[in-house]
Amino acid sequence: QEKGEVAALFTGAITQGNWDPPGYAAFDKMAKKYGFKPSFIEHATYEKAPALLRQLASRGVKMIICHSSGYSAAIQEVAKEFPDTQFVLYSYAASTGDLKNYTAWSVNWDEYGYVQGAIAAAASKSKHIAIISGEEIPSAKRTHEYTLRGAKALVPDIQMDAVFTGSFTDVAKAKEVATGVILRGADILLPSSDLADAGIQQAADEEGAHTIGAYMDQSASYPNAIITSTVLNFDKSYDEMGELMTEGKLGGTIYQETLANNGWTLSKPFKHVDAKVETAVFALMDKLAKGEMKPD
Amino acid sequence: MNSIFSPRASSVIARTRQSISAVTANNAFLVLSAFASSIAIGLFILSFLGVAPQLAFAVMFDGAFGSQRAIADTLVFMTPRLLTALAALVALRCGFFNLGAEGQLQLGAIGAVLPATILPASLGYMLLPISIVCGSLFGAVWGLIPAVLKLWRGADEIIVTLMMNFIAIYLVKYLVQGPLQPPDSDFNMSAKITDGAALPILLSGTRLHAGVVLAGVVALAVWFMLYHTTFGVRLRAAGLSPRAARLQGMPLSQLILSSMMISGGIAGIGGAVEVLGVQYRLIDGFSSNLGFDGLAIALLGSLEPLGSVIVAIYFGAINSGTLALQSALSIPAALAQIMASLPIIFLACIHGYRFLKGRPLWSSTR
Amino acid sequence: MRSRPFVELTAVSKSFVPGHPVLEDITLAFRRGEIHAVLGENGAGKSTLLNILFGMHQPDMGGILLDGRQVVHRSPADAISNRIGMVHQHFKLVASFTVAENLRLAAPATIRKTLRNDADIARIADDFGLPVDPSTIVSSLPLSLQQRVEILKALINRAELILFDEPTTILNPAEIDAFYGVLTQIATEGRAVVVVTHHLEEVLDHAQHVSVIRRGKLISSAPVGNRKRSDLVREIVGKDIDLTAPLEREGGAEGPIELRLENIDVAPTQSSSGLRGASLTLRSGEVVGVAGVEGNGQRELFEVLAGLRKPDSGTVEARHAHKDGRAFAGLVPEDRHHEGLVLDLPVSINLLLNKIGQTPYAKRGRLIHSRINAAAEHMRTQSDVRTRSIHVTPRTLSGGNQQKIVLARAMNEDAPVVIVYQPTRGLDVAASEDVLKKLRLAANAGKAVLIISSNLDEIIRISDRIVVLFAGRTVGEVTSTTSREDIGDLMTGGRQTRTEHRS
Amino acid sequence: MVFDAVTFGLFLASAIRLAAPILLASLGELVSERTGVLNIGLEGLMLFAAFGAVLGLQLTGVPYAGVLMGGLWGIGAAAVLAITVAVLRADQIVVGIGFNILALGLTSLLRELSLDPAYLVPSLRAVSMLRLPYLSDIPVVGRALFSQSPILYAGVVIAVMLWAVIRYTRLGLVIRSVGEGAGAADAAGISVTAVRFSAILFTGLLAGIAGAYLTLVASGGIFVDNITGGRGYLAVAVVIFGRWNPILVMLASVLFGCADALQYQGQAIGLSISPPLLLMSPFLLALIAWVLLGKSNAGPSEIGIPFLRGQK
Ligand SMILES: Nc1ncnc2c1ncn2[C@@H]1O[C@H](COP(=O)(O)OP(=O)(O)OP(=O)(O)O)[C@@H](O)[C@H]1O
Ligand SMILES: Nc1ncnc2c1ncn2[C@@H]1O[C@H](COP(=O)(O)OP(=O)(O)OP(=O)(O)O)[C@@H](O)[C@H]1O
Ligand SMILES: [Mg+2]
Ligand SMILES: [Mg+2]
Repeated sequence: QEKGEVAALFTGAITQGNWDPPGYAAFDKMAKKYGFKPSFIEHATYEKAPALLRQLASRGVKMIICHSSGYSAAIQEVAKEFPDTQFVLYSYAASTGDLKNYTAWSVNWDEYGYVQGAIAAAASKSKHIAIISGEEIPSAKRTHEYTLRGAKALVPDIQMDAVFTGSFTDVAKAKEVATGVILRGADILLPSSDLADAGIQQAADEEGAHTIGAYMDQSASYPNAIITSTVLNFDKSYDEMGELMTEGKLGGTIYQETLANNGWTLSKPFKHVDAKVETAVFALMDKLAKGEMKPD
Repeated sequence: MNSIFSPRASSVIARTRQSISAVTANNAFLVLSAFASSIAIGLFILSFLGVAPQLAFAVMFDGAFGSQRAIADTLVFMTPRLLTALAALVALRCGFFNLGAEGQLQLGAIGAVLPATILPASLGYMLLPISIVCGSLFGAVWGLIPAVLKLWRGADEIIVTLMMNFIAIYLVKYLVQGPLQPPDSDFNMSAKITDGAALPILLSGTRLHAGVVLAGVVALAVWFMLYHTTFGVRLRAAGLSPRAARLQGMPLSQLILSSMMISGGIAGIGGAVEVLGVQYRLIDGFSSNLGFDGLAIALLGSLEPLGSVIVAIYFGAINSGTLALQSALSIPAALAQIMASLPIIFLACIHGYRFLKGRPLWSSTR
Repeated sequence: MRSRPFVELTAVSKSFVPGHPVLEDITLAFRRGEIHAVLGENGAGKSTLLNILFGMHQPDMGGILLDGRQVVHRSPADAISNRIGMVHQHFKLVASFTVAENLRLAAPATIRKTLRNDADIARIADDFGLPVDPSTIVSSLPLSLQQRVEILKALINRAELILFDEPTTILNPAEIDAFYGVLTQIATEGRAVVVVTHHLEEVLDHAQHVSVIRRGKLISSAPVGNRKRSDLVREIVGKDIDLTAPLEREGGAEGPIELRLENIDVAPTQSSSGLRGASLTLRSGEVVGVAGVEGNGQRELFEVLAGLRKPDSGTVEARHAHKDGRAFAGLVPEDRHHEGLVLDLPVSINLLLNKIGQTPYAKRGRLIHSRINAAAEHMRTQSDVRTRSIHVTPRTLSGGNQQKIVLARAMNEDAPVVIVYQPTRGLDVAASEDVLKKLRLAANAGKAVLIISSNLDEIIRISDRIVVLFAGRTVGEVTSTTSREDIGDLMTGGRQTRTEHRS
Repeated sequence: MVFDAVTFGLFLASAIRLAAPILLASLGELVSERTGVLNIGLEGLMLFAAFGAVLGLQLTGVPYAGVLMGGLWGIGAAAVLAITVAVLRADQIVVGIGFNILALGLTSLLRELSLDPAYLVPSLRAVSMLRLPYLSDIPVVGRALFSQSPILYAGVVIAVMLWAVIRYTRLGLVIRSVGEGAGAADAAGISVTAVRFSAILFTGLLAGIAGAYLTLVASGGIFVDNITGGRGYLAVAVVIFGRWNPILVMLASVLFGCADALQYQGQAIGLSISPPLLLMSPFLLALIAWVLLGKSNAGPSEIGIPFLRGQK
């Protein structure tokens, strides 16, 4: 392991949900491939993040990857004290604050939202869809907005319910909320509340509505509900981190993860819907990828 | 008259007080063994998870006390907990069961972040005292509410303070999601505080901020207040025996109000210190149960400022030690929770058992 | 030969703290048909003895024989099933329950059936000669009736041995007579009765057997026969004390009026008549006794005098008053544990609780411990409070010593007035005598002393003037030379309209 | 969107479902508190049981076996509380706080050791709803009230039974006496320790079923860390709010459920109030109501106080 140590911080557990586990898997794969010694920290709350980052950096960890946008404040605070350590953030970052040792892989959530809105609108028979999120964080609010735009792009008179449950872990509440919106007429749900998504999937399953899986292909878990899943290409992003690190090229940049650069995609084939939905959506994605169209 | 003091508060103080009044070698041994056995159980679980206990202990100790940085971390984790413990202690010693340190701390954080982000940077280092005082005021007002409700409507303080914790937590959530969130934010948090408002770092290369000194000063002040001022004696008398205190003409309502104001104010300083010394902004979920930790610390520290300092250091060390475990050995964070909770339970049992066996000598004040 | 004992204690020893025995090698027998009195100083171990019989404490050595057979009482449940009942000094009743609920709670399964409805309970109570309304909430009953419920509990449980811990401290003279009537009745029905008391007359008048304990050791246990009061005192205290000698009165010159109450009204409550136009005056240099049956406004009178409550109407005039209007007076409240002392603060602070914020004990809000300690030490020596140090808490002191602290504080007050309420309740003979002497000396030295007590004897012994409180009114004022019977008559409303109902 | 009858029906159904775990837990807590034990550890009990229920489901595949396991885990966890609090006389609030932290850590650790990674657990209709014939066809409220989980119906029955038991039976008298005057109960030959011990176990059972409801009914068989999310604390508040009366406690938990449901329905129909403020509303509401209700909120007088024989 002469390449040194890399570490990753997760807000939850690497064995739970659909955000941390695939992230951890990609991280582990990357470390093995590039010969780093991997270590990771679960339940790294934002409160403790500065301390953790300092501990890792002062131990000589070469690269510290933070698997959530909420760590950016902590990185900006700590990175300047440890110029020899590379800090990396995955998810979303608006700026790296002129730091030479802070790099971000920022998913284009606008595009992401736009596409999932489009799928939902195209698939909806009742012209009524819903997005259910956990905590009301800036990226989620923005996603709501772009989801609605995407939906309207395909079905101008679509109705969209947007609900924040206030928790990324409360499965029961998410399920309750989902049941509520289904009974009010929504037939396509967009779960985006992390661990609590399980509740939304079940509600859809039980009430006969459909959903889109988030971040990874979840169709095996909820075959009756899921039309398709958005799949973040964690492997690609993490691999880039490893590569740039090895080459000493990390620093100061924000890499956008988009459809165009294969930063994320959709799982195929679509289920439970007409084939023309799939065609329409992929046509839209194509335009987005080619830059012929902007998500707004 | 008696109704503004809960018998359970008096009973808790009396029991906790009396068990310390006979601190013996034997007693100290039991307390130490509660901590030691908690660590031992933690290490046992680790060995079950395949980590050699010696290694784990070494990593943990190293992470808590092994270096300047480690000690600094321990102290930084200790600071807000010591402050909430002192807050709980002041209220309890006056017979008011304040379970609301959590909420008062949240308000303190709000109070500190407002001047620290809004006032002009030209105020320079004046911003720091302004922010701390403002945080402490917010906490004090939040602490006064349950006291006023109790005196005015006889509302049970346990339920009121519990509810107000939730209200405060959602208030912070609301603020960092809306009014206080700067436009280009990545997360639910306020803008960064102005440099002049930040607590100075005491030891460069560590995150040891001046808040720890502040906490120490508050602990000293609380101790002085309790044992060396008229107000302190009155407060203790009222807490232990409101009827006797009243008969000697002590103004009970005033005592309750002042002690809750002080209690809230101290918890508020706790929140301010977290904002001005650690997070540099108001951030959603910044307090992982600091308030309840504080209450437990105060009770385990026998409602004594010095005792609280010692127990708070243990809590700080467990936090930094298990953090080191996490970062060095990728041990689940759950272990920290287990190791922090066990001494609470063990110590409570020891206190209780000694009470049952009538050693030290006392029966309840009821 | 007398009957064989029902219950025996054989060589019982008990200590709570190793090396400090509370009871040493006590062997005692309790026979059916007998009232057995147990006497001793405060802290002698009387309550501990009863508690061991009732299973509240376990003896370290020795044991209990029941009809000659060895039994072990691990808990009150064991004692109850062995037909032992106990009426504790502080009643063991659920205050928020009705009388009926309390009786049902205590009754064993076999008997419970007969207690299903309140009417049955009322009938059973009547049959025992202890009538009480089963549907009343216990906390609203006067103490004497609560005690009746306790006795009923024991009787309904078919207790054959009933233990009473200081049962008469809360009763007035008439009630005491009635109480012993009940005890005698119970005993003659073939039960055994044990009574702990500090009042020797009761023993001489009503008990058949008397045992004396001093510092945990049995001094004597013999039939009362024609033993004399002074014999008992000597056995209890270990030396002679003359309890009948009048307390020396000096001066007697009429001092200025320190305190005047006029036409005070306080609304009645369930357990008290409140005050109705009560008036009295108090001059320096005199002791005024307020005699009366508890519940006739005593509590309210004390609270008004102490500034704890405002009267509904009427005036309180004090020659010396605090800034907040309270009369400037030293106070000895009725309940020393909860009102007199802060049991868990040091003796030194307790001694100076009333002055703690004043010069010279504090300066600009800051305590001056050296002065506090010096003054407290002085007071301790003066008042002969027996404690290891002024830094221990009063919780560990005996009742007599606790009372000395409360009294010392009240006297130390530069206040010209001392108001004491039931100052000797629960104190042993020597300690009571001590308290009375101190109060008399204070008056002799020029203070105005007001003593509210239901113990007529002590009032007669100490007072210059006696005011009787009945149904919230101050009825008649007499001197200490008035006969006991006449005052007793006043106390029960005898000279008032006889039709008026006792509250 | 108007708040029509259909919306109201949905709202009510939702409120009741959200109230169910709170109801069960608070009924359990009520019994403890009636014997003088303030069980802050309720949150931890629920959490342990929530985990146990899912483990039971994973082991047996039978939903009701999971519920049973939840109940048993609740009792088992409660036994720890009972030993510390009822036998060793440890301070109830301190132990409760410690216990909740312990539960958080231990369940998370146990989950990693023993549960299938949660994201692989398929959607299970763990415990299905019971649709009562005829009644559930009543317009507007029919489905809301009569198409719920059998566990909820059991909760309602338990509430009524508790009310009757506490009020009318010997057992109730004993429970109340221990909470109102432990010394008196002891002197009457009742074992305060045993009564409190059993009461805490009963609390464990109901908190266990509440935890099982949360995972097996409300979350479809999934356990995630801290899945109780403060419901235990809320249930403690509900008991006090419902003045230690099972019927009032039932109504109070529905009230909390309503406030909870309102905030989601409100968002869905586009009420433009910030979610945190809506989330805050049940607590604010409860606080205001509590203050307005005023003085007569004294609970069992022994609450929170460990029993010592011979104490004055
Ligand atoms: N629970 C206890 N723990 C420790 N010591 C005790 C306890 N109860 C009593 N004692 C000790 O036992 C001694 C005897 O107490 P006890 O209550 O039997 O006295 P008593 O004779 O009833 O006094 P009194 O006349 O004041 O009622 C006390 O002086 C005290 O030192
Ligand atoms: N735990 C204890 N440790 C030391 N002394 C005790 C303890 N409990 C009781 N005592 C002492 O035992 C003695 C007798 O106790 P008891 O309960 O009979 O009080 P008391 O003096 O009779 O008070 P009262 O009659 O007003 O209730 C008292 O002197 C009391 O101080
Ligand atoms: Mg006694
Ligand atoms: Mg006594």
